Amino acid sequence: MKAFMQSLKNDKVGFIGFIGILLVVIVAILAPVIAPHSPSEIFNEHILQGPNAQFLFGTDELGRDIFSRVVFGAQVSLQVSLTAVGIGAIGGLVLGLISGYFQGKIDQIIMRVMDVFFAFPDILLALTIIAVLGPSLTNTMIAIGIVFIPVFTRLVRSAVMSVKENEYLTSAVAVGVHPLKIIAKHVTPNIMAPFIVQVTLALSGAILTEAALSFLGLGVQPPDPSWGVMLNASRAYMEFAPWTILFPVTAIVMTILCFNLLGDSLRDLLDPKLKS
Amino acid sequence: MLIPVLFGVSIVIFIALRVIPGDVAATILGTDATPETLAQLRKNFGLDLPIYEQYLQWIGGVLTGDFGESMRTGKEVLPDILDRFAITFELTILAAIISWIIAIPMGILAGIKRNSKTDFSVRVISLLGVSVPNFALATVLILVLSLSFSYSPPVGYVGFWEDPIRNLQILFLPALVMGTSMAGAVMRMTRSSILEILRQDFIRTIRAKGAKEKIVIFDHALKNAMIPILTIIGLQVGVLLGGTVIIEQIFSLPGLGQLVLTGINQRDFTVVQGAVLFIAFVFVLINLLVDLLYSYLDPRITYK
Amino acid sequence: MSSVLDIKNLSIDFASKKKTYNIVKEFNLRIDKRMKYGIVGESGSGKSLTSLAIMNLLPEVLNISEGSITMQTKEKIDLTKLSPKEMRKVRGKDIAMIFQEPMTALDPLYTIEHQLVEVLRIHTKSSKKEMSDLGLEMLKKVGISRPAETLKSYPHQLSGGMRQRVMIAMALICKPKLLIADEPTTALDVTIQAQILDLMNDLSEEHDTSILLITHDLGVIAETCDRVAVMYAGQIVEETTVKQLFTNPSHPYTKGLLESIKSLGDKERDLYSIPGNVPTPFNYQEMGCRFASRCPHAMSICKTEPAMYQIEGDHKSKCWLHAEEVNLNDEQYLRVGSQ
Amino acid sequence: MMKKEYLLTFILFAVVAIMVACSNEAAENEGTDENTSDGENQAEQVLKIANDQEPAGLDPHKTPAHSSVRIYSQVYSGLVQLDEKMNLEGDLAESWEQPDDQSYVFKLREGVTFHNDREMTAEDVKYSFERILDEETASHIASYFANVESIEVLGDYEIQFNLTAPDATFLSNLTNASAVVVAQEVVEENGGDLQQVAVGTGPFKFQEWVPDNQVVLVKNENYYEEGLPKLDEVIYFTMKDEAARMSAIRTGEVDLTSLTAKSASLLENEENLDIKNYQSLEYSYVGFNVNSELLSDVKVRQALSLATNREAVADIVWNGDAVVSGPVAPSMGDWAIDVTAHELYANDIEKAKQLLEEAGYPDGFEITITTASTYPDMVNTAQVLQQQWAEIGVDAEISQIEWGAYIDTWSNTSADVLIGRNGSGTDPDRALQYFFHTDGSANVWGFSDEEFDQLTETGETTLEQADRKEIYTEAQEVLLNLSPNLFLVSPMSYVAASKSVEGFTPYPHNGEDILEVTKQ
Repeated sequence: MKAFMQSLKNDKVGFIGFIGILLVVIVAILAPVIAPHSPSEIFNEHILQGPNAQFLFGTDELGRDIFSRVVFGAQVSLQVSLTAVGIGAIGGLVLGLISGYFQGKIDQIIMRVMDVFFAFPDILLALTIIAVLGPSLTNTMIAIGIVFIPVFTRLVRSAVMSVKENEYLTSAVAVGVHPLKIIAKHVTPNIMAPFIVQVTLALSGAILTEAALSFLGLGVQPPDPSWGVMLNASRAYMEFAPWTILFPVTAIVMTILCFNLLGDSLRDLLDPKLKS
Repeated sequence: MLIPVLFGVSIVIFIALRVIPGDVAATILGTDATPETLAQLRKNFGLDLPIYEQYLQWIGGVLTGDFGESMRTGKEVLPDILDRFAITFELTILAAIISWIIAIPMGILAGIKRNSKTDFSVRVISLLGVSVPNFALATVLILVLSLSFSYSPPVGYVGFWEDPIRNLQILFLPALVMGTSMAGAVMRMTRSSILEILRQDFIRTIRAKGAKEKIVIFDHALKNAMIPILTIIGLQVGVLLGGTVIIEQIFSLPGLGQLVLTGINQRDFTVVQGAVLFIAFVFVLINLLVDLLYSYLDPRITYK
Repeated sequence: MSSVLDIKNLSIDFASKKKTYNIVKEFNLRIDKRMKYGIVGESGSGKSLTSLAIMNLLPEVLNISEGSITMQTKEKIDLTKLSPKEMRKVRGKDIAMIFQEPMTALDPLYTIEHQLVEVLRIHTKSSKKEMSDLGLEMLKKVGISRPAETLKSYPHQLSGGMRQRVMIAMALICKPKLLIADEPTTALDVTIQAQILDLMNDLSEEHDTSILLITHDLGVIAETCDRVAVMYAGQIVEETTVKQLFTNPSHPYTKGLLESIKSLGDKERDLYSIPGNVPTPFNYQEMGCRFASRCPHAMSICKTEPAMYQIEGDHKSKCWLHAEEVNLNDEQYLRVGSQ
Repeated sequence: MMKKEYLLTFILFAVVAIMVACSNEAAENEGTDENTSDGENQAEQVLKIANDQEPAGLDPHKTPAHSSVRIYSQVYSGLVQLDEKMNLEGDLAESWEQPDDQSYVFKLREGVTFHNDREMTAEDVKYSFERILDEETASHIASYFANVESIEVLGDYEIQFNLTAPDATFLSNLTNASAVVVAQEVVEENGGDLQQVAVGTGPFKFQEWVPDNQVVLVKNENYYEEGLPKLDEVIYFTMKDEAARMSAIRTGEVDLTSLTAKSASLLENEENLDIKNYQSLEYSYVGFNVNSELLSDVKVRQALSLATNREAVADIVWNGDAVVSGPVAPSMGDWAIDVTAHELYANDIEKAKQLLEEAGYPDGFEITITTASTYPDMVNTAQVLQQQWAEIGVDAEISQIEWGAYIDTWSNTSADVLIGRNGSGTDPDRALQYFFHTDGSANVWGFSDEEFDQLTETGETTLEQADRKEIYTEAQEVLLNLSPNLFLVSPMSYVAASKSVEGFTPYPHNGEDILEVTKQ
């Protein structure tokens, strides 16, 4: 781990990404301390004001403090992406492990179901799931999570299958070690590298998906501020109030950029094929 | 592969639509609804039948090429889907081409100059495209172009074969927005594939032959890297096909995405079912095509 | 006799951000026309790097810091001073190379014909037909039984031996003055190894091509070469004719190597291997004689680097034992070696 | 190897073939590109309108959606219509009389032809209204004419409607854009459905509808009014995104488009644009499920009304361009009462708290406000109310749902508090009886009040205008006091028109009157 951090430090780009993410996490955790106002407090007299001393980033169409909303938005956006990716990754891990390890009929069934979900376009799938479950923050996270499951399942399954080819596993099975033990001990650590990379990339994907859902009116419920919701609302006002789009878009771009840079570097670091 | 997946998709979407609250009769009538007219309308659409019967009727029609009529507009579903698919498909292909034009050279450059300043800047620039949500980028583009250059894309879609220039004018901006958002992933894949390929022994062999770097990179490294790149392109074309919803709406393009979105909002079951099934069909087909392309590019793979 | 290749005082450095490490040092070598020259050494000794340096194909982090590589083409040229464009004209045409791993040395996506003819396309202006015919002829020469068919096939359809034959055909198709073969037989079955070596020998004689053979296998040297250089930790430690090397090995490292092969053939004895490990380039600097830590004859003077000493004729050894000015009874030369 | 290449070629070929086939189909629907591509040519009388919604179908008897009405109302005509001052005037009917309280006789214009050149006669009127009343049609306006007992053709140009009871709303219901005359043979040719075709007697002929793209109407040369319409062609483009509509109107790609108040204020300084506005017939409201335990208490509803600052809603949500409204929108003129003076509109927090205490909720309560994500104004209204109500201790959570689910929630009253917008029609009967009578079709709230029921029943059958006004004034008072809904504000509607458009004036009941419009 220490060595890993060291090599991450050596990779400047990855390190920038890591620091960026760390910053967003800190802002999210300390949101109540950092934000001067409640993110949903409406100041009737201050609608669409430009950045000033009282409202650092200006106010939005309902007279709410954009700075506070961006700060709390970090909380909401991170919560959405972490939970969604958590659902997708854990779901995919379990299904992929089962599918890849046991193969046969159960693999057939799982993979066919995954194919069905894979064949649905992402946004439409999320849209349908939210429509079925009813819109709420939790359901948005679940929907995005479900969208991610097939990707993770495929990834884990193929990794498990390639690990399973190894002779030491064959011998472990022959000796009579319990399959679960084998999975925990041998398979899981071996698939961690591609898995972690996929997770970082999915995290940024989740933020974007939430933004897209916000555009369709199915994102986070008002008055909660997610960056996607803010961005979508600002579209109507960006001409005379450019600050309404500037700050949330900067937040979203920087975060996604950092996730991607980190993901890329992790890929370079963890992929044995790219090691120099 | 094709049949069971499509069958699964048809069942999932059929059931999902009926689980979602609301139906087409209520959305059509709105505040003008009376219980009698609602009941009558549902009867007219066959929504009073048991679910399995509705499904059998629908899927039976689909199997004979009859996707039914839109419950809302009375338009035949299949011809509408095909018309719109032509647009969405063209948009997707243009977006893909734009992203390749951006991403592949950048990916190669970043791969060759790994860990240099060029590498860093190329990575950051191409990732910027992915980082901005499509709809924000699209709106900003529209606004800036109309304010600063008094330009807006021509209104009223025209097919490519009717007026290619006007058609491309209409599609360029949306394709650009989608292309930039896709470029990051393609760039990333190109870069890492090139990195991997350049490490291979045969690249040294080719250099030892006295080949120019141009031959090394384009004839050999890129061709080999194309295989993983193709995977991601295949996936992305599939994703794009369904991901045009937002772009189509912003740029007023009469594509499949809008059809599905309006269909879902209006609970136009026949339209949504037909369109989703069709999109899934195309998605599977594209994956098949990508598999075929693999075997064409890579003599080691034989496709059965 | 005129030399084909003359390497003088070659040094290869590895430059990291903080520090520069020397990897190959004071490398001298001369290959005459039709000579078959061998370089032998363990992996990590720098022998492959040297061959890459000749081709100017060193990885980016490595660079030639000193010395010259003179090649006799129409005129004498120093390869280290060539522009990339000029160097490309030499590669494949004047110097060709065969690599160790025939399984991965060919681009999997192109037919054998394409890859065979590619060299010709780069260096000549022949017509397609001529090139194709020449390719077919070369395949026949390297003993491929169904050359026409092989021409149209892809690398994965061929066996390792076949691929190495293709590599040889590819290397010799432009009739180069020098063929560098880097472990050409290591990855092959023993039965095929001999065939490939014979083939190389025969063809190089036919084409008047000199050979620089790089291997870790003294047996291969014995079978193929006229002269040999033994490399250890980035330096040549002994250089002589093959005959001399086997009859009169001088450097303790060479002796150790020979010992280890002998023990392979003799089941009665324990397998002999040189104790200790090959040092890494990171601590070359502080060492005198780089073999000292593993040398049974190590002395305190070995903390100072020995020069290349002439033993007799053109038999050279880089060991204090062969230094004329050394009085072995002198106290400073007391044995402090590991054994 | 060869086989593989063949297969690949085949698939590529198939894909191309599909694309060509698709585009050919699109090409068949040609005929518009000529005109659309030279929009610069001002001499051409072509009006381009950008719409925010795609028409939902063109059958006037089956489609109440505004996006459809604005189009088919140019193609079809009814018996009577409203002039700019909202007075009745003849359309297909030249004149009408009432032989008795329960019957109407209309004299039709002679020589009016359908767009298929067949003359329109009384038989067509009879057919059309019978089609509306036919259960199978499931027409949304069937309920307006539920009291039509019989329709008699008295001659080619004379027709009589017999009602079951006197109905003061009958004539005004006839002005509904859906109460129009269709041609029987066209209905029959199209399997009973007019969603994809439109053959009427109106000023414009339907030419083509390219889904999610455009609807093209062309001049009806045989329109019964000489010299009208002045335009040769009208093209409706579907442009759902406001940013795209703004851009298109700015750059002159379209001539006319509706906008939100905020966007309109941005365009006010544009040299080549005219911004027109009119008070809409709509009002926004908060609907209560009066059967829920909490909201069945009138004091709770009144408290919420008092806690609501309607002016703030108008300011924040509508950029100040909205007027406080009751159940009858102010743009209905005399019918609407002045609500601003009403005690429940006073935004009196203290009194609201007091009412809550009396109702047994001294510390307030928790509630969910449901709103439609499709309309930003509804979402914003919900957020403003959430904050306003918090002042009396009401802890509201917002649930925004998409349109299909919203309609479902509305019709099943599955939300306790629902934000919405109503179009109150052109007659107070619709605005009051239909929405709040115990048996009113749109009374989804479970509201029932005997006094109100009686008032609206009497209002419907009272023919004397002054009496009606009195009755409806009282009914509105009752409704406000009982607050089954909180009526909020009625917004202004905005239209941006290019300066080259002449003779265009929007009215509350007709936002797109283009009959006399010309292009310069």
